[in-house]
Amino acid sequence: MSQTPVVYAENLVAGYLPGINILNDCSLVANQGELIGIIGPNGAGKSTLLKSIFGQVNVRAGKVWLNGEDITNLKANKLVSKGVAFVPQTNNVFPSLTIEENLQMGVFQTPKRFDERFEFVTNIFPDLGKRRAQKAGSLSGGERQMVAMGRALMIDPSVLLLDEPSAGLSPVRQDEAFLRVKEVNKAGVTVIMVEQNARRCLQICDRAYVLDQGKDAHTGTGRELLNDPKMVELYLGNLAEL
Amino acid sequence: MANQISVGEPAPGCKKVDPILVASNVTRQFGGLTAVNVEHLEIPRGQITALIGPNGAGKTTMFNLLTGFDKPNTGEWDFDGHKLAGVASYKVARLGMIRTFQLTKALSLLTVLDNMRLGDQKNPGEGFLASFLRPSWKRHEAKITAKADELLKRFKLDAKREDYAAALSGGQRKLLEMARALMSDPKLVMLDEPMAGVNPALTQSLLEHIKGLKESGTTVLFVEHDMHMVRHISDWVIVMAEGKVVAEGPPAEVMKNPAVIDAYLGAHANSDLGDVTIGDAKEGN
Amino acid sequence: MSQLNIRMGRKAGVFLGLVAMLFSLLFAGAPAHAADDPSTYPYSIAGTILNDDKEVPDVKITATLDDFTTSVVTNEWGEWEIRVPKQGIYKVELDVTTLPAGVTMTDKGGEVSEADLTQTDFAAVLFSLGKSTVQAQSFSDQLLVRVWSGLNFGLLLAIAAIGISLIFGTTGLNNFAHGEMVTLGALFMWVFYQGLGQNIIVSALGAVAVVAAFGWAQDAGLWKPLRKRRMGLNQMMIVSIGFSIVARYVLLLVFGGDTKDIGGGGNIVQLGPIYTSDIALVSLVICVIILAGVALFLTRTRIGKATRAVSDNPSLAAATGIDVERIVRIVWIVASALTGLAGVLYGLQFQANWLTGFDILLLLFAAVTLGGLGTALGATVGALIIGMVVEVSSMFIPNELKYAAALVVLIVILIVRPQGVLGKKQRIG
Amino acid sequence: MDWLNILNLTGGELIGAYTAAYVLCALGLAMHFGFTGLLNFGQAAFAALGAYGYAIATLSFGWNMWGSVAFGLLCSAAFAVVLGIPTLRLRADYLAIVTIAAAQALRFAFATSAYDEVTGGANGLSQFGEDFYNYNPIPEGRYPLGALEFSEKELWIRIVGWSLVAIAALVMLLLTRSPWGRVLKGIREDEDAARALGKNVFAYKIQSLVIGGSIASLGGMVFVMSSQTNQPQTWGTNFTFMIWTILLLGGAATILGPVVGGMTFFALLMFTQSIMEGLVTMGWLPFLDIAQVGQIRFLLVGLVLMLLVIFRPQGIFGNKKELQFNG
Repeated sequence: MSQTPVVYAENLVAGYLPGINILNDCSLVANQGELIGIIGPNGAGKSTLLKSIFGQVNVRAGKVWLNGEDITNLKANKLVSKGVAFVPQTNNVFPSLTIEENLQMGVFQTPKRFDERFEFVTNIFPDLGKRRAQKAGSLSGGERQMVAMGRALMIDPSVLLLDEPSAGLSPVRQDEAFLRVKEVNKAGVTVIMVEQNARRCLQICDRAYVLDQGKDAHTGTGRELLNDPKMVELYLGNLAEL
Repeated sequence: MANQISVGEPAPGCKKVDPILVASNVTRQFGGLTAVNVEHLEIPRGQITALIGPNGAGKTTMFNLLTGFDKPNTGEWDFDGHKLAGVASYKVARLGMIRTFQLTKALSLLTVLDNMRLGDQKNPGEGFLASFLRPSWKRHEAKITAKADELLKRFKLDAKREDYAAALSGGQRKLLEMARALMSDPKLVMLDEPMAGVNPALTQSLLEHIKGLKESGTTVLFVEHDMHMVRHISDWVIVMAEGKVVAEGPPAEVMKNPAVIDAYLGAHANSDLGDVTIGDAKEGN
Repeated sequence: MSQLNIRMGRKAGVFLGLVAMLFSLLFAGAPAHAADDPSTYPYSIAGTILNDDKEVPDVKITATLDDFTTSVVTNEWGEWEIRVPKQGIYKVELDVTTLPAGVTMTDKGGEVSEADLTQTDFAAVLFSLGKSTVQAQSFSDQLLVRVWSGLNFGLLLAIAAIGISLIFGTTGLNNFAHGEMVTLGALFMWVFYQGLGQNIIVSALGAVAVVAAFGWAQDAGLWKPLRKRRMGLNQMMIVSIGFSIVARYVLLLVFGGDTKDIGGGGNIVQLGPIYTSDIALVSLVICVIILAGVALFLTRTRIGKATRAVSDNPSLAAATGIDVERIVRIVWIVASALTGLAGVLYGLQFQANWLTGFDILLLLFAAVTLGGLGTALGATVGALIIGMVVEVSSMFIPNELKYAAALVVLIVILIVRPQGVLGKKQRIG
Repeated sequence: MDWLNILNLTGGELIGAYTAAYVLCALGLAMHFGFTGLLNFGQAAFAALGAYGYAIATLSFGWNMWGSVAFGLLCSAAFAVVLGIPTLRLRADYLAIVTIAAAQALRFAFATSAYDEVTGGANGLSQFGEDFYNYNPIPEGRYPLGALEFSEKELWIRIVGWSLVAIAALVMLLLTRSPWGRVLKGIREDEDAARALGKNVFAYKIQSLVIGGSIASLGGMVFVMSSQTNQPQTWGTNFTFMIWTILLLGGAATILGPVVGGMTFFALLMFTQSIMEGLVTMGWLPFLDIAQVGQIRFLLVGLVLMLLVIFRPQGIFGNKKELQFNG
């Protein structure tokens, strides 16, 4: 690849408890404009991979590069000013703030850009513009997910990290969430998303990494993996053969 | 295919030949989200039952509800002839339904041995007045200490007997928590992710312990993500997704169930999001 | 009792103002008095006997502690002073037989009082003579007076309680040293206004600035390092208790144990059946303006919104790009300034000493807990409830129990609704 | 400076009746906080109830010593139950605020003139110790003890006070080493785990609150018995925080800790006070007068409390691993 990847996570080793590594030598590349999926069974280390890119888990070995710059273990507010946005899986809105205030927090470091970014975000999520004065705490799970994504987009990120955007949503809402993600990506934002719903994720993403026990076990385009019979085996073990 | 566990064909909520726990209409809502919505569920006595499902399926919430650590919005359940809805968690434990926790709750600043002794439920010395009369509990204490030592040996923790539980590794704490749960000879042991964080070297012995429980007549219900473990030891598998029971059956069969594959790999596999726009998704599904 | 009089009737107000002024004179002229007195005892108890604004001479006053007893009679200005050899709580009794004919105590049993010299070297003792000004009022008038006082006191409490609430919301700390910031505000108001003779507005601003600086220093020197060590919240709470004791006794050493009269009582203003002072009115207006200002700050400004965001979810705030430590620092400064202002206004209306803030600390906690921990609106509502309970309850129960009534209300509400009146359930843990 | 006198005074504090009273209260608090994890900031109320219960039973009911002691204990036990039922289910810092509020409210109630005839109002109660001193087997006279000298009454209250400390420590030792004490520690570590093992957490917490409160109420009785005066202002929050300092100084989850912590605390306090008074008299501290030295004493209490929690939360005797603040 001639072009410098937007995000390059190189052989990461990371974990929460001393002595226990969740990630073991895990790598990931995201190029400009790509929609990258991270899938794998529970406990494979998907969220941990995302959090170690965003400096929320201490990286014990390996490096994270952003456009060629070393951002390993950088603090969250530094990463935000470098254009990395992160949407956690749960508790991802400020419930006592209105939708508009939530979005304002997104541009906390550059308040002057609010109007311009607000327009961009409400183009993708028109509902947020219509209901700007509503408290985020009164929203449903799907609506909160929109607010959270909208807030992350406010900084005009060069890369957006999403931790299970479909979690806790009804099937219809899940589909809507995926399509929104696709739309955000089409607007030019590089997206790295962790997903539980592997099939949906694979349908929309350009490339995906399949994690197994803290390692990147497979990678390929979404379509290739979608039709790969090994996927079922990975998720459900060898159970089906018994 | 016939099995000895369910009455008739396995299906979500099917009747069991000899259930130890029968739950009906259990629902629990957090805000607007329905975390658990189980119409009917029976756990077979004397068997090892696995409760599986993707993240957020409501497995741990179900555990919390059944053991009195959380209060349901609706629902009733019956454990071994006792109505349990609304019963305090400690009373549930006293009836012989002992649980462990996903994040281990080893009592860090007690020794391993004291952790074990605390698992006993019949110690007269735990009464306030009796605690002054050492003779009244001395013999019982010796008895349960012997029992604790035996269990610690079985779980290969005997060398750590005098250490603070805080000094154990994550996997050892899991073992300690399980061993502690066995101190009171429970009828039903409920293990919440017993393998999470356990060193692979210990995995095999943990599996053996669980199998051993069944041999000694204890019913086991466990939540687990590790499918290898589920395959190895369970007699029956219950699959939850989005708060509901979506499939049940012997492990070999249940994994062929399309509902289970959907639950794990994502629903609506027949439509393709790559081809639809937002408007379609809203109306079409 | 004394705090109440000033707001209750003209006579009582003037009476108290005079007495208080006299005390400050007494203090300033302490060496002269000591020279008059052959005794060189280090501790003294003093007061002035007035009946209907007129001094009463030749009244016998006796102070007793264990086997020590001494008596004096009031001089022609009604003043008396007893010097005593050791610390302790003295029983002080006025000999009713020495009162002029027709003069009686206001309350039955009011001739016995006490002087607490355990912490200080000077104590003032008041005896109230003549008809009570309260009994003449009808029930509804009394209620109105009480509600007015409750509103006034509640608003004052609200300003300080918002300070506690902001700090709790952003850092999780139950700060037991908060009362000392109230004291600091009041005492520095005294320094600037009475001591340095500055104009009242300059003095108030100066005192608020001192407390704000203290808040900044506290966070920079103590709390931030402890947060960095990831100290548990309960542990920090105990540190704040220690800090409160240290701060309180430093204030005692620096300012002495006497009660400072800061505003001189102000001018009396009548609103229907309510007698109040211009200071109280202005204070009330300031409180309302400040509360509105805080509300605007929290809902309209970028920093205010970020403060609410940090209270909601600090880790998400950090992930959004907010510098959480900077917000916390700003919160400490703003909260301290508010609390200092509460101290200034309190001191102007009710006088102040080194224990002023400590005495109302639990009322502040009660207000914050009552409204729901960590929300500014909750703290305001809680403070108004507490202010009302304190003032209105004293119509029905003995005056000394009015603070107790507020605390009992706190306990009862926590039993019924642990999350507080406006609190959210998830905060209970 | 009179070093002999300073050492005498310091030594006197080691075995003083007040020291014994505080140690008893600290032992009770060790039961609450050290062994059960309860953040009780109202220990002064338990002591006050012991003191007032005794004095009121003697003076108002005319009961003898045994009846009065029983009544004092009963009052503090009742307080523990009434306070515990609503608050022990709430988060730890709620208990802290409720206990401190209840203690203050109680003190206001004792000090008010409304119940003057029973409580003595702001003046408190005095001369209720006749029956207690009737039990004194020591004949009248002055008794030297090393460099110190005591009257028969002073000796008697010290003997009784420290005997009570010994008995309370023994009881606590038996309790905490028993399976009952093990359950308490289990609750301190993790309430949910204890529940999952079938322990009635609430009942154990109430028991702990009552036992610790009863020990503190004995402390309150010893405290007022040495001077036979019981005044409401004694039982302020400073009293409670002094007990916390003693407990944290010695080590919260130990039995010996509160005992040695209390002795060390008062000996140190007296020692520094005497030295400072000496320096003031010699004119070395021109900015202080004698009265202020007494104030610095309290300042030091606060400072010690802060520094202990920050730098040595386990105290002198505590095992660092054994003490943790939950939260």
